[in-house]
Amino acid sequence: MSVRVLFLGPLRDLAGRGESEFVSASGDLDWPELLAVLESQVTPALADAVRDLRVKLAINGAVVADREAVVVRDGDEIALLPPVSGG
Amino acid sequence: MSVRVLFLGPLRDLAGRGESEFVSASGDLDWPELLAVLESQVTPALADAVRDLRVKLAINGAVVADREAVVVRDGDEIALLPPVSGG
Amino acid sequence: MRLLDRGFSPAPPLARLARACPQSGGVASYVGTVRSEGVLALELQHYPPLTLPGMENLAVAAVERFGLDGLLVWHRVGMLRPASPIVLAAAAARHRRQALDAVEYLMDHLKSAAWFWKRERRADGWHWIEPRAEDFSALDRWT
Amino acid sequence: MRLLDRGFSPAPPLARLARACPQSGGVASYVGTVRSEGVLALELQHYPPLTLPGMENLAVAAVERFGLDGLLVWHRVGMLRPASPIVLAAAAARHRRQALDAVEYLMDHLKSAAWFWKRERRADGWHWIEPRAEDFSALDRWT
Repeated sequence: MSVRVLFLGPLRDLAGRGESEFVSASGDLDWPELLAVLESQVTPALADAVRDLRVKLAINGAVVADREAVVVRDGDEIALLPPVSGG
Repeated sequence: MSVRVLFLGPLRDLAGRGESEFVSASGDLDWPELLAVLESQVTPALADAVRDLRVKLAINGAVVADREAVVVRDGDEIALLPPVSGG
Repeated sequence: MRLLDRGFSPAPPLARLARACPQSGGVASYVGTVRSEGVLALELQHYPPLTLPGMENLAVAAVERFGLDGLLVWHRVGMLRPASPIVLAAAAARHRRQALDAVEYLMDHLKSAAWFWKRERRADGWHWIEPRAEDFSALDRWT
Repeated sequence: MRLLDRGFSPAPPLARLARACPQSGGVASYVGTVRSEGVLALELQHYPPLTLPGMENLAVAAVERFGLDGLLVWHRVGMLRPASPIVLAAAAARHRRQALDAVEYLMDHLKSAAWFWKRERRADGWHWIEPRAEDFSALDRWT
Protein backbone atom coordinates (compact mmCIF):
# COMPACT_ATOMS: atom_id res chain seq x y z
CA MET A 1 0.00 0.00 0.00
CA SER A 2 0.97 3.61 -0.42
CA VAL A 3 -0.06 6.79 1.49
CA ARG A 4 0.72 10.44 1.03
CA VAL A 5 1.58 12.52 4.13
CA LEU A 6 1.49 16.34 4.10
CA PHE A 7 3.54 18.40 6.56
CA LEU A 8 1.94 21.77 7.27
CA GLY A 9 3.45 24.86 8.84
CA PRO A 10 6.55 24.33 11.01
CA LEU A 11 6.35 20.56 10.45
CA ARG A 12 7.44 21.20 6.87
CA ASP A 13 10.77 22.53 8.14
CA LEU A 14 11.26 19.52 10.42
CA ALA A 15 10.45 17.12 7.60
CA GLY A 16 12.62 19.04 5.17
CA ARG A 17 9.83 18.81 2.59
CA GLY A 18 6.14 19.58 2.12
CA GLU A 19 4.97 16.00 1.67
CA SER A 20 6.12 12.40 1.46
CA GLU A 21 4.85 9.25 -0.21
CA PHE A 22 5.28 6.13 1.91
CA VAL A 23 5.05 2.69 0.35
CA SER A 24 4.85 -0.38 2.52
CA ALA A 25 4.31 -4.07 1.98
CA SER A 26 2.18 -4.37 5.11
CA GLY A 27 -1.53 -3.54 5.32
CA ASP A 28 -3.34 -0.65 7.01
CA LEU A 29 -1.43 1.51 9.49
CA ASP A 30 -2.60 2.47 12.96
CA TRP A 31 -1.38 5.58 14.82
CA PRO A 32 1.71 4.03 16.49
CA GLU A 33 2.69 2.47 13.15
CA LEU A 34 2.33 5.81 11.37
CA LEU A 35 4.53 7.48 14.01
CA ALA A 36 7.10 4.71 13.54
CA VAL A 37 7.15 5.31 9.79
CA LEU A 38 7.72 9.06 10.35
CA GLU A 39 10.47 8.31 12.85
CA SER A 40 12.36 5.85 10.66
CA GLN A 41 11.73 7.26 7.17
CA VAL A 42 11.79 11.03 7.92
CA THR A 43 13.34 12.09 11.26
CA PRO A 44 12.75 11.32 14.95
CA ALA A 45 12.38 15.09 15.54
CA LEU A 46 9.32 15.11 13.27
CA ALA A 47 7.76 12.14 15.06
CA ASP A 48 8.36 13.91 18.38
CA ALA A 49 6.74 17.12 17.15
CA VAL A 50 3.72 15.16 15.89
CA ARG A 51 3.29 13.52 19.32
CA ASP A 52 2.31 17.01 20.62
CA LEU A 53 -1.43 16.66 21.26
CA ARG A 54 -2.07 20.03 19.61
CA VAL A 55 -1.08 18.53 16.26
CA LYS A 56 -4.27 17.47 14.51
CA LEU A 57 -4.69 14.92 11.77
CA ALA A 58 -6.83 15.05 8.65
CA ILE A 59 -7.51 12.04 6.45
CA ASN A 60 -8.62 12.84 2.90
CA GLY A 61 -9.55 16.38 3.91
CA ALA A 62 -11.50 15.54 7.08
CA VAL A 63 -10.11 16.30 10.53
CA VAL A 64 -9.98 13.20 12.72
CA ALA A 65 -11.57 13.54 16.15
CA ASP A 66 -9.53 10.85 17.91
CA ARG A 67 -6.18 10.41 16.26
CA GLU A 68 -5.26 7.45 18.47
CA ALA A 69 -8.08 5.48 16.87
CA VAL A 70 -7.07 6.24 13.30
CA VAL A 71 -6.61 3.59 10.59
CA VAL A 72 -4.70 4.64 7.48
CA ARG A 73 -5.58 2.77 4.29
CA ASP A 74 -4.05 2.46 0.86
CA GLY A 75 -4.33 5.69 -1.15
CA ASP A 76 -5.17 7.90 1.86
CA GLU A 77 -3.93 11.48 2.09
CA ILE A 78 -2.83 12.29 5.63
CA ALA A 79 -2.32 15.94 6.62
CA LEU A 80 -0.43 16.73 9.83
CA LEU A 81 -1.78 20.05 11.16
CA PRO A 82 0.10 21.91 13.88
CA PRO A 83 -1.57 24.80 15.77
CA VAL A 84 -2.60 27.51 13.32
CA SER A 85 -1.52 31.16 13.23
CA GLY A 86 -3.84 32.74 10.68
CA GLY A 87 -5.14 36.22 9.98
CA MET B 1 -29.77 95.70 20.97
CA SER B 2 -30.01 92.96 18.38
CA VAL B 3 -29.44 89.20 18.61
CA ARG B 4 -29.49 86.40 16.07
CA VAL B 5 -31.25 83.15 17.00
CA LEU B 6 -30.70 79.93 15.02
CA PHE B 7 -33.28 77.14 14.99
CA LEU B 8 -31.69 73.73 14.45
CA GLY B 9 -33.33 70.49 13.42
CA PRO B 10 -37.07 70.17 14.05
CA LEU B 11 -37.13 73.64 15.65
CA ARG B 12 -36.59 75.06 12.19
CA ASP B 13 -39.95 73.66 11.10
CA LEU B 14 -41.70 75.09 14.16
CA ALA B 15 -40.11 78.49 13.59
CA GLY B 16 -40.85 78.35 9.90
CA ARG B 17 -37.31 79.59 9.20
CA GLY B 18 -33.67 78.73 10.00
CA GLU B 19 -32.89 81.87 11.95
CA SER B 20 -34.30 85.17 13.17
CA GLU B 21 -32.88 88.53 14.06
CA PHE B 22 -34.52 90.14 17.10
CA VAL B 23 -34.13 93.82 17.77
CA SER B 24 -35.23 95.25 21.08
CA ALA B 25 -35.02 98.60 22.80
CA SER B 26 -34.39 96.98 26.16
CA GLY B 27 -31.02 95.79 27.40
CA ASP B 28 -29.66 92.24 27.93
CA LEU B 29 -32.15 89.37 27.90
CA ASP B 30 -32.36 86.61 30.50
CA TRP B 31 -33.83 83.16 29.80
CA PRO B 32 -37.49 83.97 30.60
CA GLU B 33 -37.22 87.11 28.49
CA LEU B 34 -35.75 85.17 25.58
CA LEU B 35 -38.60 82.65 25.80
CA ALA B 36 -41.09 85.52 25.84
CA VAL B 37 -39.52 86.95 22.68
CA LEU B 38 -39.79 83.55 20.94
CA GLU B 39 -43.39 83.20 22.09
CA SER B 40 -44.52 86.63 20.92
CA GLN B 41 -42.35 87.16 17.84
CA VAL B 42 -42.23 83.61 16.44
CA THR B 43 -44.85 81.15 17.77
CA PRO B 44 -45.93 79.83 21.16
CA ALA B 45 -45.34 76.30 19.85
CA LEU B 46 -41.65 77.10 19.37
CA ALA B 47 -41.33 78.51 22.88
CA ASP B 48 -43.01 75.36 24.24
CA ALA B 49 -40.62 73.12 22.33
CA VAL B 50 -37.63 75.08 23.61
CA ARG B 51 -38.83 74.67 27.21
CA ASP B 52 -38.05 70.93 26.82
CA LEU B 53 -34.97 70.46 29.02
CA ARG B 54 -33.28 68.38 26.30
CA VAL B 55 -33.01 71.48 24.12
CA LYS B 56 -29.56 72.96 24.66
CA LEU B 57 -28.39 76.49 24.06
CA ALA B 58 -25.17 77.73 22.52
CA ILE B 59 -24.06 81.33 22.70
CA ASN B 60 -21.52 82.37 20.08
CA GLY B 61 -20.61 78.74 19.39
CA ALA B 62 -20.25 77.59 23.03
CA VAL B 63 -22.80 75.33 24.66
CA VAL B 64 -24.21 76.82 27.84
CA ALA B 65 -24.12 74.58 30.92
CA ASP B 66 -27.04 76.18 32.76
CA ARG B 67 -29.44 77.81 30.37
CA GLU B 68 -31.58 79.27 33.18
CA ALA B 69 -28.62 81.45 34.15
CA VAL B 70 -27.98 82.76 30.64
CA VAL B 71 -27.63 86.44 29.77
CA VAL B 72 -27.96 87.37 26.10
CA ARG B 73 -26.11 90.51 25.04
CA ASP B 74 -26.14 92.75 21.98
CA GLY B 75 -24.64 91.01 18.94
CA ASP B 76 -24.82 87.47 20.40
CA GLU B 77 -25.58 84.46 18.23
CA ILE B 78 -27.91 82.08 20.04
CA ALA B 79 -28.31 78.52 18.70
CA LEU B 80 -31.22 76.41 19.94
CA LEU B 81 -30.12 72.78 19.79
CA PRO B 82 -32.71 70.00 20.11
CA PRO B 83 -31.61 66.38 20.76
CA VAL B 84 -29.33 65.23 17.96
CA SER B 85 -29.83 62.30 15.60
CA GLY B 86 -26.49 62.00 13.85
CA GLY B 87 -24.64 59.22 12.07
CA MET C 1 -12.08 65.02 10.42
CA ARG C 2 -14.08 66.36 7.56
CA LEU C 3 -17.59 67.60 6.95
CA LEU C 4 -18.56 67.31 3.31
CA ASP C 5 -21.45 68.94 1.54
CA ARG C 6 -21.20 66.66 -1.48
CA GLY C 7 -20.97 62.91 -2.06
CA PHE C 8 -17.77 60.96 -1.42
CA SER C 9 -16.36 57.51 -2.05
CA PRO C 10 -14.84 55.79 1.03
CA ALA C 11 -12.09 53.97 -0.88
CA PRO C 12 -9.56 56.80 -1.45
CA PRO C 13 -9.47 58.03 2.17
CA LEU C 14 -9.24 54.43 3.43
CA ALA C 15 -6.34 53.70 1.12
CA ARG C 16 -4.61 56.89 2.24
CA LEU C 17 -5.03 55.97 5.90
CA ALA C 18 -3.52 52.52 5.31
CA ARG C 19 -0.57 54.03 3.43
CA ALA C 20 -0.03 56.64 6.14
CA CYS C 21 0.19 53.97 8.88
CA PRO C 22 2.53 51.24 7.59
CA GLN C 23 3.39 50.24 11.15
CA SER C 24 -0.23 49.30 11.88
CA GLY C 25 -1.52 45.75 11.80
CA GLY C 26 -4.65 46.84 10.01
CA VAL C 27 -7.44 49.31 9.44
CA ALA C 28 -11.00 48.91 10.72
CA SER C 29 -13.78 50.96 9.21
CA TYR C 30 -17.49 51.54 9.11
CA VAL C 31 -19.42 53.20 6.31
CA GLY C 32 -22.96 54.22 7.13
CA THR C 33 -25.25 54.72 4.14
CA VAL C 34 -28.68 56.15 3.52
CA ARG C 35 -31.20 53.32 3.58
CA SER C 36 -32.95 52.64 0.32
CA GLU C 37 -36.19 51.18 1.64
CA GLY C 38 -38.86 53.82 1.61
CA VAL C 39 -36.40 56.69 1.93
CA LEU C 40 -36.42 59.17 -0.96
CA ALA C 41 -33.90 61.62 0.47
CA LEU C 42 -32.06 62.44 3.69
CA GLU C 43 -31.13 65.88 4.95
CA LEU C 44 -28.39 66.36 7.52
CA GLN C 45 -28.26 69.66 9.33
CA HIS C 46 -25.39 70.74 11.51
CA TYR C 47 -24.21 73.78 13.45
CA PRO C 48 -20.70 74.51 12.18
CA PRO C 49 -19.31 76.26 15.28
CA LEU C 50 -20.02 73.11 17.33
CA THR C 51 -19.96 70.22 14.90
CA LEU C 52 -16.39 70.23 13.67
CA PRO C 53 -14.76 71.05 17.03
CA GLY C 54 -16.90 68.27 18.53
CA MET C 55 -15.59 65.80 15.97
CA GLU C 56 -12.03 66.94 16.60
CA ASN C 57 -12.36 66.45 20.34
CA LEU C 58 -13.78 63.01 19.67
CA ALA C 59 -10.80 62.17 17.47
CA VAL C 60 -8.31 63.26 20.13
CA ALA C 61 -10.13 61.19 22.75
CA ALA C 62 -10.19 58.10 20.51
CA VAL C 63 -6.50 58.30 19.59
CA GLU C 64 -5.57 58.54 23.25
CA ARG C 65 -7.97 55.89 24.51
CA PHE C 66 -7.11 53.23 21.92
CA GLY C 67 -3.51 54.16 21.14
CA LEU C 68 -4.31 54.59 17.47
CA ASP C 69 -1.74 55.16 14.75
CA GLY C 70 -4.27 57.10 12.73
CA LEU C 71 -7.96 57.69 12.26
CA LEU C 72 -10.40 59.50 10.05
CA VAL C 73 -14.01 60.54 10.21
CA TRP C 74 -15.76 61.93 7.15
CA HIS C 75 -19.35 63.02 7.61
CA ARG C 76 -21.81 64.29 5.05
CA VAL C 77 -24.05 67.27 5.62
CA GLY C 78 -26.78 68.64 3.37
CA MET C 79 -29.04 66.65 1.07
CA LEU C 80 -28.27 62.96 0.44
CA ARG C 81 -29.70 60.37 -1.90
CA PRO C 82 -30.57 56.74 -1.00
CA ALA C 83 -27.56 54.39 -0.78
CA SER C 84 -25.00 57.20 -0.65
CA PRO C 85 -22.46 57.23 2.21
CA ILE C 86 -23.34 59.37 5.24
CA VAL C 87 -20.33 58.68 7.40
CA LEU C 88 -16.98 56.94 7.19
CA ALA C 89 -15.12 56.20 10.42
CA ALA C 90 -11.80 54.38 10.23
CA ALA C 91 -8.96 53.60 12.63
CA ALA C 92 -5.49 52.16 12.19
CA ALA C 93 -3.82 50.41 15.12
CA ARG C 94 -1.23 47.80 15.94
CA HIS C 95 -3.84 45.23 16.93
CA ARG C 96 -7.23 44.65 15.40
CA ARG C 97 -9.13 44.85 18.69
CA GLN C 98 -8.02 48.45 19.22
CA ALA C 99 -8.92 49.42 15.67
CA LEU C 100 -12.36 47.76 15.77
CA ASP C 101 -13.17 49.11 19.24
CA ALA C 102 -12.14 52.60 18.16
CA VAL C 103 -14.51 52.51 15.17
CA GLU C 104 -17.34 51.40 17.42
CA TYR C 105 -16.48 54.19 19.89
CA LEU C 106 -16.40 56.80 17.12
CA MET C 107 -19.71 55.65 15.69
CA ASP C 108 -21.41 55.47 19.09
CA HIS C 109 -20.35 59.03 19.85
CA LEU C 110 -21.14 60.40 16.41
CA LYS C 111 -24.60 58.86 16.54
CA SER C 112 -25.73 60.42 19.77
CA ALA C 113 -23.21 63.01 20.92
CA ALA C 114 -22.32 64.93 17.76
CA TRP C 115 -24.26 67.92 16.52
CA PHE C 116 -26.26 66.57 13.64
CA TRP C 117 -29.96 66.64 12.94
CA LYS C 118 -31.37 64.31 10.38
CA ARG C 119 -34.66 64.17 8.53
CA GLU C 120 -35.89 61.67 5.96
CA ARG C 121 -38.23 62.23 3.11
CA ARG C 122 -40.62 59.31 2.69
CA ALA C 123 -43.66 58.95 0.45
CA ASP C 124 -45.73 60.89 3.02
CA GLY C 125 -43.28 63.77 3.49
CA TRP C 126 -40.35 64.78 5.68
CA HIS C 127 -39.77 63.19 9.10
CA TRP C 128 -37.20 64.25 11.69
CA ILE C 129 -35.23 61.34 13.15
CA GLU C 130 -35.36 61.18 16.91
CA PRO C 131 -32.35 59.85 18.82
CA ARG C 132 -32.97 56.23 19.77
CA ALA C 133 -32.74 55.04 23.37
CA GLU C 134 -30.30 52.32 22.29
CA ASP C 135 -27.91 55.00 21.03
CA PHE C 136 -27.67 56.38 24.54
CA SER C 137 -27.17 52.96 26.08
CA ALA C 138 -24.43 52.38 23.47
CA LEU C 139 -22.67 55.45 24.87
CA ASP C 140 -22.86 54.14 28.42
CA ARG C 141 -20.52 51.30 27.49
CA TRP C 142 -17.63 53.72 27.20
CA THR C 143 -17.94 55.54 30.52
CA MET D 1 -15.13 33.64 0.68
CA ARG D 2 -11.99 33.70 -1.36
CA LEU D 3 -8.42 32.54 -1.00
CA LEU D 4 -6.08 34.51 -3.22
CA ASP D 5 -2.55 33.66 -4.19
CA ARG D 6 -1.82 37.16 -5.41
CA GLY D 7 -2.22 40.68 -4.06
CA PHE D 8 -5.60 42.42 -3.91
CA SER D 9 -7.02 45.84 -3.22
CA PRO D 10 -9.85 45.94 -0.63
CA ALA D 11 -11.76 48.80 -2.30
CA PRO D 12 -13.49 46.96 -5.19
CA PRO D 13 -14.92 44.08 -3.10
CA LEU D 14 -16.06 46.55 -0.41
CA ALA D 15 -17.82 48.70 -2.99
CA ARG D 16 -19.47 45.60 -4.46
CA LEU D 17 -20.70 44.48 -1.04
CA ALA D 18 -22.21 47.92 -0.37
CA ARG D 19 -23.92 47.92 -3.76
CA ALA D 20 -25.22 44.37 -3.25
CA CYS D 21 -26.86 45.31 0.09
CA PRO D 22 -28.78 48.56 -0.48
CA GLN D 23 -31.13 47.72 2.37
CA SER D 24 -28.25 47.72 4.90
CA GLY D 25 -27.50 50.66 7.13
CA GLY D 26 -23.80 50.24 6.53
CA VAL D 27 -20.74 48.10 6.00
CA ALA D 28 -18.09 47.38 8.63
CA SER D 29 -14.72 46.07 7.59
CA TYR D 30 -11.26 45.18 8.74
CA VAL D 31 -8.18 44.96 6.56
CA GLY D 32 -5.18 43.24 8.14
CA THR D 33 -1.83 44.05 6.55
CA VAL D 34 1.69 42.70 6.76
CA ARG D 35 3.61 44.78 9.29
CA SER D 36 6.45 46.80 7.88
CA GLU D 37 8.66 46.99 10.95
CA GLY D 38 11.41 44.41 10.70
CA VAL D 39 9.38 42.11 8.45
CA LEU D 40 10.87 41.45 5.01
CA ALA D 41 8.31 38.93 3.81
CA LEU D 42 5.41 36.85 5.08
CA GLU D 43 4.43 33.38 3.92
CA LEU D 44 0.97 32.02 4.47
CA GLN D 45 0.46 28.30 4.12
CA HIS D 46 -2.90 26.63 4.03
CA TYR D 47 -4.42 23.19 3.45
CA PRO D 48 -7.00 23.65 0.68
CA PRO D 49 -9.34 20.74 1.57
CA LEU D 50 -9.87 22.28 5.02
CA THR D 51 -9.24 26.00 4.67
CA LEU D 52 -11.98 27.06 2.27
CA PRO D 53 -14.74 24.84 3.72
CA GLY D 54 -13.72 26.18 7.16
CA MET D 55 -14.15 29.75 5.94
CA GLU D 56 -17.50 28.90 4.39
CA ASN D 57 -18.79 27.37 7.61
CA LEU D 58 -17.62 30.47 9.44
CA ALA D 59 -19.51 32.68 6.98
CA VAL D 60 -22.73 30.70 7.43
CA ALA D 61 -22.39 30.91 11.21
CA ALA D 62 -21.78 34.68 11.10
CA VAL D 63 -24.72 35.42 8.77
CA GLU D 64 -27.02 33.45 11.06
CA ARG D 65 -25.66 34.81 14.32
CA PHE D 66 -25.69 38.50 13.37
CA GLY D 67 -28.52 38.52 10.83
CA LEU D 68 -26.24 39.92 8.14
CA ASP D 69 -27.41 41.09 4.73
CA GLY D 70 -24.05 40.16 3.25
CA LEU D 71 -20.45 39.46 4.12
CA LEU D 72 -17.13 38.74 2.51
CA VAL D 73 -13.79 37.34 3.59
CA TRP D 74 -10.82 37.50 1.28
CA HIS D 75 -7.62 35.92 2.56
CA ARG D 76 -4.22 35.85 0.99
CA VAL D 77 -2.07 32.73 0.80
CA GLY D 78 1.49 32.38 -0.47
CA MET D 79 4.24 34.95 -0.27
CA LEU D 80 3.38 38.51 0.79
CA ARG D 81 5.35 41.73 0.93
CA PRO D 82 5.31 44.26 3.81
CA ALA D 83 2.25 46.54 3.94
CA SER D 84 0.20 44.38 1.57
CA PRO D 85 -3.26 43.22 2.67
CA ILE D 86 -3.48 39.74 4.24
CA VAL D 87 -7.16 39.61 4.99
CA LEU D 88 -10.30 41.59 4.34
CA ALA D 89 -13.39 40.82 6.40
CA ALA D 90 -16.53 42.86 5.83
CA ALA D 91 -20.17 42.64 6.88
CA ALA D 92 -23.31 44.51 5.85
CA ALA D 93 -26.21 44.72 8.27
CA ARG D 94 -29.21 46.85 9.14
CA HIS D 95 -27.56 48.22 12.26
CA ARG D 96 -23.93 49.11 12.78
CA ARG D 97 -23.53 47.06 15.97
CA GLN D 98 -24.34 43.82 14.10
CA ALA D 99 -21.93 44.68 11.29
CA LEU D 100 -19.06 45.64 13.59
CA ASP D 101 -19.58 42.65 15.89
CA ALA D 102 -19.66 40.32 12.89
CA VAL D 103 -16.32 41.63 11.63
CA GLU D 104 -14.80 41.09 15.06
CA TYR D 105 -16.28 37.58 15.16
CA LEU D 106 -14.91 36.75 11.70
CA MET D 107 -11.45 38.07 12.56
CA ASP D 108 -11.33 36.28 15.92
CA HIS D 109 -12.21 32.99 14.26
CA LEU D 110 -9.92 33.45 11.28
CA LYS D 111 -7.02 34.27 13.58
CA SER D 112 -7.15 31.19 15.68
CA ALA D 113 -9.57 28.71 14.22
CA ALA D 114 -8.88 28.76 10.49
CA TRP D 115 -6.32 26.58 8.79
CA PHE D 116 -3.46 28.97 8.13
CA TRP D 117 0.18 28.81 9.08
CA LYS D 118 2.25 31.93 8.90
CA ARG D 119 5.96 32.60 8.92
CA GLU D 120 7.84 35.87 8.75
CA ARG D 121 11.22 36.55 7.26
CA ARG D 122 13.19 38.96 9.42
CA ALA D 123 16.80 40.04 9.17
CA ASP D 124 17.86 36.81 10.94
CA GLY D 125 15.80 34.43 8.81
CA TRP D 126 12.36 32.81 8.77
CA HIS D 127 10.24 32.48 11.94
CA TRP D 128 6.96 30.59 12.31
CA ILE D 129 4.27 32.57 14.09
CA GLU D 130 2.83 30.75 17.07
CA PRO D 131 -0.82 31.30 17.97
CA ARG D 132 -1.07 33.84 20.78
CA ALA D 133 -2.89 33.07 24.03
CA GLU D 134 -4.95 36.25 23.57
CA ASP D 135 -6.29 34.91 20.28
CA PHE D 136 -7.79 31.98 22.15
CA SER D 137 -9.27 34.19 24.85
CA ALA D 138 -10.73 36.34 22.05
CA LEU D 139 -12.55 33.24 20.82
CA ASP D 140 -13.98 32.51 24.26
CA ARG D 141 -16.05 35.71 24.07
CA TRP D 142 -18.27 34.15 21.43
CA THR D 143 -19.18 30.89 23.17
